[in-house]
Amino acid sequence: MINLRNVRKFYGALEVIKGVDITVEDGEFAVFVGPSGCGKSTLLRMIAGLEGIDEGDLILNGKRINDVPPDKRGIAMVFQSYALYPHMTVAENIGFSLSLKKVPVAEIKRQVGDVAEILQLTDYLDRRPAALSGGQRQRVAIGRAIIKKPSLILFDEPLSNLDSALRVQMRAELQRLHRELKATVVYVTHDQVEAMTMADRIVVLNKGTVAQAGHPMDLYHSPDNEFVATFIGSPKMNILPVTLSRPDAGKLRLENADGLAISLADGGANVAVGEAKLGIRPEHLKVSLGGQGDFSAEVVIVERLGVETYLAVGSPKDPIVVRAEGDLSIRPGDRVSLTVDLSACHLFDSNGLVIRRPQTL
Amino acid sequence: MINLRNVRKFYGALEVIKGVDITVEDGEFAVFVGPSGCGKSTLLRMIAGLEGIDEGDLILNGKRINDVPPDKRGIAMVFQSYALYPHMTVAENIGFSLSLKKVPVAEIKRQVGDVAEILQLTDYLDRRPAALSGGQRQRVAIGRAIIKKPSLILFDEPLSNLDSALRVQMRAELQRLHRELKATVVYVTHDQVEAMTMADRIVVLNKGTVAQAGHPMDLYHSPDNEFVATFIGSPKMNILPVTLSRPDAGKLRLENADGLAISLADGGANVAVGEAKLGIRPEHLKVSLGGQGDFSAEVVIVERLGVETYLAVGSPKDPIVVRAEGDLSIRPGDRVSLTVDLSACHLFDSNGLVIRRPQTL
Amino acid sequence: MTDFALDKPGKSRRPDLLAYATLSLISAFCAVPFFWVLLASLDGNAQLFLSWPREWTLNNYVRVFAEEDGARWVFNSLFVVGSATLLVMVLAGLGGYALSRTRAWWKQPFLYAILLIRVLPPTALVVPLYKILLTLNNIEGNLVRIFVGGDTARAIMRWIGFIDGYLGLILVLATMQLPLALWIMKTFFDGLPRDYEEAAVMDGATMLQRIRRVLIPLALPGLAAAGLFAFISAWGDFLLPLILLSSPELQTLPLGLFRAFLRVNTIDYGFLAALAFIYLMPAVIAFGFARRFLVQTFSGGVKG
Amino acid sequence: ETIRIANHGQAGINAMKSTVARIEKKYGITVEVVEYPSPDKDYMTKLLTELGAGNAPDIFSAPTTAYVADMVAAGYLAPITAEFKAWDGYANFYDVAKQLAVSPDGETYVMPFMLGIQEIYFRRDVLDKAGISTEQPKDWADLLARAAEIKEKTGAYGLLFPAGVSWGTGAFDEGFQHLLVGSKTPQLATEDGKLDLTGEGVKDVFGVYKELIDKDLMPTQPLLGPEPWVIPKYQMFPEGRLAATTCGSWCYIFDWGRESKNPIPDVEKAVGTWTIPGQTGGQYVLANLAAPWGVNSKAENLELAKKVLMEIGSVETQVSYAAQIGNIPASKAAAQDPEFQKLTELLPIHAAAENGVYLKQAAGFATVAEGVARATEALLRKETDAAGAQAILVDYAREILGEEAVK
Amino acid sequence: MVRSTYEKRVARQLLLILSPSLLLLLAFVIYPAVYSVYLSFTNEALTGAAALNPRFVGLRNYSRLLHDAKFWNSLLVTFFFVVGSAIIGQFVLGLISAILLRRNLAFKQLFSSIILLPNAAPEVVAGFMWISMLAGGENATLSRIVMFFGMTPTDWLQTFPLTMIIVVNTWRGIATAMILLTAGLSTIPSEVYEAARMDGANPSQIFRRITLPLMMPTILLYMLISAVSTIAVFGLVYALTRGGPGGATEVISIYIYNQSFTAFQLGYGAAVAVVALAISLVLGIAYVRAMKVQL
Ligand SMILES: Nc1ncnc2c1ncn2[C@@H]1O[C@H](COP(=O)(O)OP(=O)(O)OP(=O)(O)O)[C@@H](O)[C@H]1O
Ligand SMILES: Nc1ncnc2c1ncn2[C@@H]1O[C@H](COP(=O)(O)OP(=O)(O)OP(=O)(O)O)[C@@H](O)[C@H]1O
Ligand SMILES: [Mg+2]
Ligand SMILES: [Mg+2]
Repeated sequence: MINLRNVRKFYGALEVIKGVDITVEDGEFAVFVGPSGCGKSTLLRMIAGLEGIDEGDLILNGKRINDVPPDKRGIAMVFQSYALYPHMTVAENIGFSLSLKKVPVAEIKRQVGDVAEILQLTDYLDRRPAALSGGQRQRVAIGRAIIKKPSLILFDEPLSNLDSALRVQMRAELQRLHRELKATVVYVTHDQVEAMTMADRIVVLNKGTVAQAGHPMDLYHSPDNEFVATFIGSPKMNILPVTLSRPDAGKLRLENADGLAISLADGGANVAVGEAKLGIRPEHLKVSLGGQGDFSAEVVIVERLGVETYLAVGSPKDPIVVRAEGDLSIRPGDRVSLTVDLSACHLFDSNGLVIRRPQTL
Repeated sequence: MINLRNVRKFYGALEVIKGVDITVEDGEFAVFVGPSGCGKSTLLRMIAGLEGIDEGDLILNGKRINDVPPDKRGIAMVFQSYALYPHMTVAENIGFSLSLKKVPVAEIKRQVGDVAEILQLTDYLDRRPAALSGGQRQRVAIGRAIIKKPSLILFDEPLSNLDSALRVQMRAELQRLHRELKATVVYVTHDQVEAMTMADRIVVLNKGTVAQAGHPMDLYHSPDNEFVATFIGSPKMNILPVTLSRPDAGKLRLENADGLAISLADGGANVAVGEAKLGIRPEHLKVSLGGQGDFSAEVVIVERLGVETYLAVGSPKDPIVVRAEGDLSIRPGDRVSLTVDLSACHLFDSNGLVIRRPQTL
Repeated sequence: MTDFALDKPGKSRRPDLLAYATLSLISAFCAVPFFWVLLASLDGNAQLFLSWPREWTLNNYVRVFAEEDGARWVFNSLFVVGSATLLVMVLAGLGGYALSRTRAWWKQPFLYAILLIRVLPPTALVVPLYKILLTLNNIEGNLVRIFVGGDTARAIMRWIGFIDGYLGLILVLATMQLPLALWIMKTFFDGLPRDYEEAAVMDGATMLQRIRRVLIPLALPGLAAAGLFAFISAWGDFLLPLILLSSPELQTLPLGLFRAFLRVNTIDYGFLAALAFIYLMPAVIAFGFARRFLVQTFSGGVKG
Repeated sequence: ETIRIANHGQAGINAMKSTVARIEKKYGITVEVVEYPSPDKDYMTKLLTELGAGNAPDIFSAPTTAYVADMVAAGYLAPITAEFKAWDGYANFYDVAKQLAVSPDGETYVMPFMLGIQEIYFRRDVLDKAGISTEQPKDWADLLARAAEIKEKTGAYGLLFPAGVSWGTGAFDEGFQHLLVGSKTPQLATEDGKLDLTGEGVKDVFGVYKELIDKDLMPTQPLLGPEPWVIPKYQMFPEGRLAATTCGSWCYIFDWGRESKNPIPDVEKAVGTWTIPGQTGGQYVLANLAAPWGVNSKAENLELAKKVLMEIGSVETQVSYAAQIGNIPASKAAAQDPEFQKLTELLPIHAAAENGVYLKQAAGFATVAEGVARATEALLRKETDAAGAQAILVDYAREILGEEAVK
Repeated sequence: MVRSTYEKRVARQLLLILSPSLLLLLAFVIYPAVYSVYLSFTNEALTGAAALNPRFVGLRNYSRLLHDAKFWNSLLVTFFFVVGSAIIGQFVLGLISAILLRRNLAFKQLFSSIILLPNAAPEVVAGFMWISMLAGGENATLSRIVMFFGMTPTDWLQTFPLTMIIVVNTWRGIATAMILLTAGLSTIPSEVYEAARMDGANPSQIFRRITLPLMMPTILLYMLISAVSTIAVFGLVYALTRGGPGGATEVISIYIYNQSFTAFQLGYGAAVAVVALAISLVLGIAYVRAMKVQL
């Protein structure tokens, strides 16, 4: 188990990690996501020991390891660029850490063999990294990590150099490995699809703080704030500025400039009236060409993918995105009616904090 | 209108473009897709005039332009890396081609202003490229292209350097521009989502030849061959090796090792029996936990994205991918039944050429 | 100016002709001076001036080795310059790495310093340099003499002495090449991702292990380039060996050349040219070997 | 015990071989010969650096007398007056040699075992053929007239005096001072050890150069190149394109004689010699110390080093040097040496050394030599006249030696 | 700024591995240089009375320097030498070679090998070769070439001494210039050239408006490095002309040598070296500042 307690990091005067608390349980696959520059790599490198921790505690299995040198922490790391040693064969790359410890050659060979078996690299042991495909290289990088039998493996955007097809395949492979090795994994990415599909626990970071942490589906279904709501889910959640009013006691009214007007039962919660934001995921808007809906808008862009169709409706500069199943033959310029699936909406206050989900209001 | 007639290109003895015929109509948005190394860039650069044409004709608006130098072809090009001149401001970058023609400074300024207006770059005209974001840089690159009022604009993977969020946004922007400028566009990418969402016409290239050309939905629904079938659509189409037999006249039987067994009416077409391949897109497999189906398989991976769930079933090494709507709570190890949507399947012979779609058999 | 490595449609060959003509001129400029050495060294009756040998002979070369201590000079030169080069590569490899990775305050001043040190003409340093070397040599000599006596001590000092010993010359030659080599290596390491080192750190490698097992193999092109420049420059140096060496056993090629200068009253150009040619070869060969590393190394950009 | 000897130039090393063996045997010591680079400048660079640092060999030579006084002033040389005078070879030395070895302070610091004696060598055959007198010229004017006549009648250059910077100390040693001793102000060193370079004689000597150069009697182009002696002496003179030149006693042997690469057939007949006439008459045979040897004042075993030096002064060594280099032994006794008698070309010159004159030495002569080289270089380049050349010399000496050292 | 123990250890280790280089430079370059500064305040000489009893003479060497026309001459000669060979000669020929050799020409390897050759020639050998090229009037190789084209030969080292050493040093340095500039050129993506061609730029416009400005950082740094190394060139000039004729090629390093080893005036020679170093330092720093050269 790894604990970060109120961890901070400064670059000069710039605070890049601003008091972060994170816990990752044994065997968990934890993913740190967040936009570029939010401090994911920094956090990971602090855990690895490659960056010093300026404040707070880093606790691995109950022991504070702030000042333990990287190689003594029992942590392995897989780099974004893989950082395979180009002058060593696959076997040498994997066995490098053992050879540093002067483990006998035969023993290294055996262990490398075992690891290669797991990673299906047995046929490539004598090759140099330059002669491997992207996916194979990554497996070597992982092999180099797991041969140390670490209690924790860190990954820093390990898939971002791969093309999308390979990325999908490697995602599956990583999950398989995680299951087989039963190792704790901390995985950094800025790709939310990766996060969603792989994580037992997602930690969403924003500007050096934790925006929300939890199970992927919790984040998807119950984001704590607008940041997480828009960050998780693709295409991202539409955020509509709305005005909240309470025309009658026990009733809440939700309106916007485009003619959207929804009444809700006010379940007694003390919701402040005034400016607010309504979050609706593209998949929670039903579209119809002629029929009735909560509001209507003009289609500006149609993206037909065959299996589904994305529509951008409303103003061209800041459109609302709608996702529809199947291959619709709507064209730009058409006017469509949209129905909001109220049960799946989110309401945020002007600071972006969730108010409570409308269906429970 | 641009025509390529039996165009060939050799690098030394290596033939990289093997007799390609392509037509792009005026005002069309044509996308060349294909895997890496298939010759997309080469083709584009031949059109631009940056590479010589070894054989065949290149015809622009009825005129053979094989030997016209690049700047005289009236074609503009946007490069993958944008290739902005780092030592010039945005205004200088955009106006460079005019300044080479000794257009008066005031006139350059006016035209650059107009272009910047269209591209929303007016505020950045005095910056150097290094001080721009990825999206802005791209707009500058486009500005540099359109100021020449070209009859044809070429794009070589213009989005591949951007992160995925920006990519989505720029896609929309490019389409908007295309509509506004009414220019003919040839756009190269290896990303099929880009191709699908932007193209009026897709040209799928494979190893220096045209695998298929047509409207995106045609390619999606009626691929000519296995290559196009698997290349278009994401996640890609599952290809199952099957054995075709004709147990009774007028009947075709389709079987595989996993217990799949489907009978089809043989619509009189002369389908050869024996080995064949059945192509089923992930979205055309219906999954159920207990119920009956065409065949059943064990789930190896579950990817839950909230709005949809991907399952990998069957052998871990070469699984069949299934796409299911919504958030299923199936776990790895579960056994599921799968039903094939026959009407959306494709049958390929052992050379990968489409046999005819099963529903029409 | 001409065109840029682009395949041009409409294949005009004229710019190519111009390019060949220009390159041929430059090459001729570069190559012509070498003809004299080559021809004169094979000429039984060589003069200072270029002439087609009337009698071709290898005799000049034979004499370098038979009549003179040519083999010894070659060995000494190779040994001294080779060791200095090796030392430069080691030190510059380590130092360049430190310079590239450090964030300490002394980084910039140090870089300026090693750049400007190169302004100092060696002639201005020779006398003080000689004095400090002599001091070191005397201290060392006394130490050695405590343990071993007379002739043994002298034999030892021939190897490790600072004056009239291999060590001193090696160290000084190496030092003179260090600034440029440090610069090259620093630039090279700047272009080498830190990921490799960090991966090695995670693998438990100490700083030395990291350098020896990961960085040096990765830095080989840079080291080759730095070593090449050091070798060629040290190889061509004659002032330092001239001042520092006396014993005949230690003489190097340039000194042999100086010695051959006035054999009797006349200058024996054939002999001189043969010696010059022998002197020339190792540097040329070194260039041949390391050439491909050069551009690779400097392509990281000459900037830091 | 070991004595270290600095030597340079293959000929010099060969000449010392038997001496070294003899010394080793006689004193039961090891003599280590350290070979220094040949060009004089490089030799001095190294030797002086070592002397300055106190690390030089025990015994070494100065490439020319001009360096000696300065080395004495710097305290590099050990005085050998007593040992030299007590040595049994002393008595046989020519007076001029003994006097040349005496430094301004009255002590002797170097072993004056070889003399360099220069004369004008001329192509008798060429002159005879052209009907030009081969008589000894009476004075400078006669000499110059003869040169002009040669030029006029044969088209060959009439006379060469070494000049220019690239000839090194030769411009002074092999030309300038030979004329100077016959001029109106025949000495440079004053009584108080200062240098007097402003004398009329100095200007007049430059005047001779000036005239030779201006009238194109002397080849100037080769002198401005590297190794300036090569073309005039080894090519033009044998070919007859240069009819007269100063040269040392070695010329009959090495430059054009039996040891030469480009010999003149029957050289002793074809080439005659004149002594250098005085400005207004007289004949001057200026003797010079050729590469005199001295003892390092910091030598570990001074006594031994001095003994070794005396060995170098022996007749045997002198003759060996004469045979190898063509200089003249300073000992009269050499005339009786059978080996020396074989060197027939040198015998008359050796005899003539009896009448040798010399230039009194003073500190700063090395500077004067360089100054003369620079001044004659300017003349070669036709940039100045005689007075200007003298000014160059005076300025250079002042600049280097300081106002106080130059009168 | 807080720093972890690990980071501190790394910083210490880095200093440690730099220290051997530092030590050597201190002992064999910096210390002699400082000692030279000390010498410049004395009348230390290699021979003569001053060698026996060197005296402290204060600023006398420096005041003498001010009135020493030869010193100013040598500064001027050095300036022309550096500008002529490093800034113009090597640079122009190096740039032309670098640009031409980027093209796919036959014999590319051969050309580049030949151009690299002079750099491999030791100074002494280079000296011999060029003496044979230049000295000896009509016999010189260059004279013969010139005569072949019907022009009148001359004694090159006498008639154009400074030009000739500039030519020779140019010859020697083309290789370095070519290597550095090739490297600089290779950092310019070919797409930029292609974009310029699409924009209609002709080759000379591409060179002036794209290549040259983009190469500027490389060029500026190259010029700094090559100027600095050219100031210290000694052996080549020494072998060719020893500073002559009449001081026409007496560059600063030769002048220092002549003062120290021909006139044997160590103190004065040191003063010259100190002033030369100071001038280079000031010019160097001014250049770095003005041109914003990235070290
Ligand atoms: N060495 C450094 N000095 C100063 N600031 C730094 C340094 N390294 C990182 N930063 C800053 O710290 C912040 C966090 O950087 P970090 O690399 O952790 O981001 P990230 O989340 O990994 O981003 P990405 O997804 O782009 O990799 C950034 O704003 C970055 O600019
Ligand atoms: N200059 C060249 N010399 C030899 N072969 C080349 C050259 N340029 C390209 N090729 C080869 O031509 C083929 C087509 O290259 P091209 O760049 O057109 O591919 P692409 O489809 O653009 O690939 P990518 O998606 O990776 O950009 C490749 O196999 C490539 O290796
Ligand atoms: Mg990161
Ligand atoms: Mg491409």
